[in-house]
Amino acid sequence: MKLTKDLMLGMYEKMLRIRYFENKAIDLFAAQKIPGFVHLYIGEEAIAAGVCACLGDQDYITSTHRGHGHLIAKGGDLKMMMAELFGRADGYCKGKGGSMHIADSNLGILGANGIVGAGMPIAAGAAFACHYRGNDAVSVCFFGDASSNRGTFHEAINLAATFKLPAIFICENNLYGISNRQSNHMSISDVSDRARAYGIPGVTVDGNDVVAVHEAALEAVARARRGDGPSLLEFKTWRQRGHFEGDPQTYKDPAEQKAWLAKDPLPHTEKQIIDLGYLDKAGIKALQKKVQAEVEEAITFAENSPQPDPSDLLRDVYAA
Amino acid sequence: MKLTKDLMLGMYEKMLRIRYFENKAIDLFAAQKIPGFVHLYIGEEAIAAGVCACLGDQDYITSTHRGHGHLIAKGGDLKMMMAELFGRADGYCKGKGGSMHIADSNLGILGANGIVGAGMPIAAGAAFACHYRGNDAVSVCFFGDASSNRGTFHEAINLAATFKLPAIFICENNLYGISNRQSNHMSISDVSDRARAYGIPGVTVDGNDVVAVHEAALEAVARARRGDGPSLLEFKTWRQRGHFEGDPQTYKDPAEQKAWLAKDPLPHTEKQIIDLGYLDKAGIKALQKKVQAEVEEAITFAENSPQPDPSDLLRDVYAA
Amino acid sequence: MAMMSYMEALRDGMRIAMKNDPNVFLAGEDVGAFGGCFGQTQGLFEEFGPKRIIDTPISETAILGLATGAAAVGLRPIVEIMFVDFMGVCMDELLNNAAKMHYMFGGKISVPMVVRAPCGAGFSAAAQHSQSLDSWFAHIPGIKVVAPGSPADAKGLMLAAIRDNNPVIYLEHKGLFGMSGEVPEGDYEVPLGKADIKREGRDVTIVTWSAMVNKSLEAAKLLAQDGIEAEVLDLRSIAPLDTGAILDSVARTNRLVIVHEEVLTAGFGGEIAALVADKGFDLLDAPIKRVAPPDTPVPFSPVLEQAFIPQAPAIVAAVKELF
Amino acid sequence: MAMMSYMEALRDGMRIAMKNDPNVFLAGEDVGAFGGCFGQTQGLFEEFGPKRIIDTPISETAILGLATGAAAVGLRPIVEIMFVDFMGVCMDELLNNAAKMHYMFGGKISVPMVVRAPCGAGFSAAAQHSQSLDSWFAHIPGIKVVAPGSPADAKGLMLAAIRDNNPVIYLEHKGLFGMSGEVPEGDYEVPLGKADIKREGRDVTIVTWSAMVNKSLEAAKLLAQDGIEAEVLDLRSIAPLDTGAILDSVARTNRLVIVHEEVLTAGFGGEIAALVADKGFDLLDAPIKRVAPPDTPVPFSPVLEQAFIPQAPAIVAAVKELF
Ligand SMILES: Cc1ncc(C[n+]2csc(CCOP(=O)(O)OP(=O)(O)O)c2C)c(N)n1
Ligand SMILES: Cc1ncc(C[n+]2csc(CCOP(=O)(O)OP(=O)(O)O)c2C)c(N)n1
Ligand SMILES: [Mg+2]
Ligand SMILES: [Mg+2]
Repeated sequence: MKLTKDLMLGMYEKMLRIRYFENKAIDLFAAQKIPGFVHLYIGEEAIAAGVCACLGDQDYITSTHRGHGHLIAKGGDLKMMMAELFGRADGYCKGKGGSMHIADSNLGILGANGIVGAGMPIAAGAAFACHYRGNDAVSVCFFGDASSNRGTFHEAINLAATFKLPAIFICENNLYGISNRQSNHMSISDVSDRARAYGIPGVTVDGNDVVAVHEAALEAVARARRGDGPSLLEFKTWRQRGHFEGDPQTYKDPAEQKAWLAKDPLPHTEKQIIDLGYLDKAGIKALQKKVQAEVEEAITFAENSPQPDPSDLLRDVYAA
Repeated sequence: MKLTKDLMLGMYEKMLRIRYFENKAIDLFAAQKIPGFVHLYIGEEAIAAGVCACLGDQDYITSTHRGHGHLIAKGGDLKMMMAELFGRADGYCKGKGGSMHIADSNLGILGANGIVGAGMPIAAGAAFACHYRGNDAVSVCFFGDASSNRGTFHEAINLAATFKLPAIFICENNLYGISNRQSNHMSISDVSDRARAYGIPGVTVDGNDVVAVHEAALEAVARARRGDGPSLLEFKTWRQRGHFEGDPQTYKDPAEQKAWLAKDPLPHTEKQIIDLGYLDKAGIKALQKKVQAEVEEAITFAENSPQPDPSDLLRDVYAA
Repeated sequence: MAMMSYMEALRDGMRIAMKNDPNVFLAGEDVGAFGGCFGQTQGLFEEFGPKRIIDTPISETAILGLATGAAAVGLRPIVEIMFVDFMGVCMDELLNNAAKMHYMFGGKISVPMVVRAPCGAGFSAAAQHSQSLDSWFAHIPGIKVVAPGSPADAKGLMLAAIRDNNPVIYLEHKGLFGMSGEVPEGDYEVPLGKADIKREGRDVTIVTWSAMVNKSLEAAKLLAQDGIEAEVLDLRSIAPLDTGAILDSVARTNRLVIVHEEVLTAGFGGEIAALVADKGFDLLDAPIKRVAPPDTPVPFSPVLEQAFIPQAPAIVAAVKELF
Repeated sequence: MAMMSYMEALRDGMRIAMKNDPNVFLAGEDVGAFGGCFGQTQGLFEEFGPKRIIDTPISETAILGLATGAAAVGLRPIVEIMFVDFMGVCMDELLNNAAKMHYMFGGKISVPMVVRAPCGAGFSAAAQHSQSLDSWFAHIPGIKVVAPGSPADAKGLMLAAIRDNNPVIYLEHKGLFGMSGEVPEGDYEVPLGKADIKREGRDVTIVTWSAMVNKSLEAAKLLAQDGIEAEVLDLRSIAPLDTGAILDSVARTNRLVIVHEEVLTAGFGGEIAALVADKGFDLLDAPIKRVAPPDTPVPFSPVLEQAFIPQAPAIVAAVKELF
């Protein structure tokens, strides 16, 4: 299927935004401007961009420890995100959350999450709310290959399948859980085989091809909106960086890393756009410049944002 | 395959022991001689008997809230069991455990369990120990259809499959979790379909036919002893009584109850024994009498066992 | 006023909240036509139907997640965990998400949910179906914890809990389900964090909650026969804690005994003792005593279980040590 | 004696126990060739191989079950839960099985296992990776809980924990991993349940454990400048609790301050205050003070996190209130 120019450029721009935001995060973390843990999504951008292009603000997502990509793809504000990574008062969470805990209720972003697999039952809960309200909104749950070994995966998908909830479970299979290779944490090669346990559709797709991702997601989202229940989509991909910044990645085979770098989703998408005649090289460059500028603005915003006041420590423990 | 006389009679005797033990438990609970919760296995005896006939004392089992059948089939002592149901000092647990918490380390019985699904990871742990020691012992985990929705099911089987542990996961599918029909707690009809999620064999068998149960179990146990890893066996059966004694069972369809009573595993096994010429009606009667007597002895033993001393409250919190 | 059982009262609270707010629903294991493990939800399925009274699979983590996710997007879930003992199965969802989302996200998402959990010993349900874990919940910033000890409080706290904008743990004591008492008609709330003097007395303050309120009142009667007038302060909520009410009472009596059904060590009694040993130190004429079960799992045998649960004579004895 | 870091010391304890007992193995996430999230297990995989140093899937419930089942049949597992914050994921396995099996089964099965769990704040790891849950574990009858505050104790408590016949929670503080100190060579045990006076003093007793030991020693130095000699009592184990050592020290100083990193409410400090307000009431010349973080989740921002963690000046201030 031929995707429209708006759609292709929109997804590509999201991918650029994620990549440039995170490339900067690398330096800012090294420069100790970003404290705490930083888990980068670089190399997996096509998944968040392709999936979120099926969603509107009324739709929900739950994200993970590796959440920047999902948040940006769902429309997250780069300024408030960067300020949060810096731990500043103008950040999404006023500096209380950091990289692993950013949410935006206006955009249906129910939060990155530091607990592996914790987003799954929460996503089922948001899907239940859509079902309860009888609207056609859906709930999308992102998680990794290794997270699919958590009990929450089983309980949340079983619940969603039993109640036919409008949920889409999206496994980003980058072949590792930290240092642990998929073949050493499960005994199957396709996580999508697990769909059978709940009587729902399960498909495996190239996660570095944004078009393939989008088409698979469209079908699952349409199914959910129709009231036909959840799906499990597995996107094969590769984490180009370490598990977190600072990880030496000694567990990776350099040849394999090299092969996957050659499959980087960004150049691939650029080629698709050029082949479709949607933009020429100059147009691509212009778009890249524009996004670079946005990221620079975000950094300036974060740099200029004040530190939280120590008295903020006691605020927002309870809702009024 | 034609089962030997010893095997057939051995399994049948176990089934009788379970049935008669529990028939008495009904009255003793009604007479308030047995306190607490009592969950009866009546109607499901062929599963425990058929499975445990594949096991020796070196093999392990984990049981459930509905544990009498598993314990008796694995060789549990009726006297100490009944005394424990009474809460007496000579019970298996000195009165501290009751019906839901009986274990026998000499017989590899790692305990009935009041937490649904809690036996699964424990069974995986015992299977790990067999694997670690390099002996050919196996670990069998019994659980119900509704318990297969717990996260422990997923985590324990994934772990066992990944490490190729000698574990056998046995789902006793009696179609209900308390009042909740299987079709209302999962979206598949055969729990064995879940084996696919772990790349292990999964089969569904008539749980009221002790011969079919035994043959399926033999294969799974042999596979585990060979070091080829776990299996998931599903046995379809029916709980003839309420979830616990006192349950009015208004959720059951009387016609369906009637149909299942006609499939009671005991008469079915008796017929097989007679058809095989292993015993005549008189022989069956004699065996029944013998087991009846055993159960009566167990009750007398329990009746005569003293109450625990209040000072026992503080004993056995910590191992020396 | 009407005579009602504790169970009827908490059910009435749920019913009124559901009638007044379409965003309120109830989910849990066998809460539907079956009416709940102890009958707590009897009739609600018939009244509100399967859309709002939902039988779930045996998946406590998914149940807590269902509540958390639904609440985070604006519904007001009530979920039942069949026994509080099972909260260990879904503690992460409560501890790391429901309780912390509001704070972690800078106050931008709130999670108005109620987790109902039957607690307590007394039925030979043994070690995995008889616990009280009150202090665990009180140790989680971001949630509230209520533990009614009477039918009227059971209803009023239920209504207040459902309408609170935070996760609230509602500890319903199995031993109180059958207790009957006067309950106001219609819609009213017992504010979270307000203790109630169930008996006035000048000589000693007994701080307690849940099923131990009745045991303490029983003890107070016995003490009165010996001329000791005990004040029985029912906390009703342990988070927020009504520290003012505790200190005021001790200021009058100058003596404090704390009674709870959790095991002694690291039970919530320690928090109360610490509060008074700091802010109320000069008010005290005698040591602070705690009456609680010993540090053991709950035994099955009725003989042992009765020895485990604090009884009135033990409370009397503890009070008398202070004179 | 050798100079070693806290992390090297606890690793040395594991190594010695594994060398001496083939039944001891270690399982957890990324504990193998990767060497553990913070490097705690570096080198063990190379030394003992994949049979005894086992990388598990991300399945904390299965990891605790693996330990429980293996221990129940005679092995001596050490399992690592990457952050103590994740214990909520597998609390049921600990609370309802590992901790209770010995009692429920009448003493016939024991469960000798160690659960290692890094705890504590200070790294901007935010609300789900920075907690201390000490009092939760202390509230579970049937388990033991250790929280070393020095390299020498880290090693000796590790050896004692592995050889104990009960489940032991070993709380290793992330902020102490780099702390170096004198550590005895070879095989020795620090007995579970024995506190240690880390600094003698006549004027006030500071009871503490884990990372707060150093903070308290820092405070004691400052206090000494003002002529107040603080005794710093390091509990090392919170279950069993060395009640004798606490009461003996208060008998000498007549003043008590408790310092911990758990949030204040229902933290283990309450238990210690309650103990002394009962058994040591007549020893006290002043109120009992607790220094602990406020009741909030752990914030991400370094500015807020430093305000959250108790610092020496706050301990000094609390002590001075008693004079
Ligand atoms: C319950 C829990 N267990 C362990 C961790 C530590 N942890 C954080 S990310 C991670 C690996 C996750 O792997 P995967 O799901 O494949 O996602 P990826 O990091 O590869 O994107 C682990 C073990 C955690 N945060 N929560
Ligand atoms: C974690 C947990 N959740 C809920 C319960 C309450 N409960 C006990 S048995 C049971 C139903 C189990 O159904 P199934 O697994 O099918 O076994 P069956 O009773 O049918 O043999 C439930 C919900 C429990 N004991 N533990
Ligand atoms: Mg991965
Ligand atoms: Mg069933």
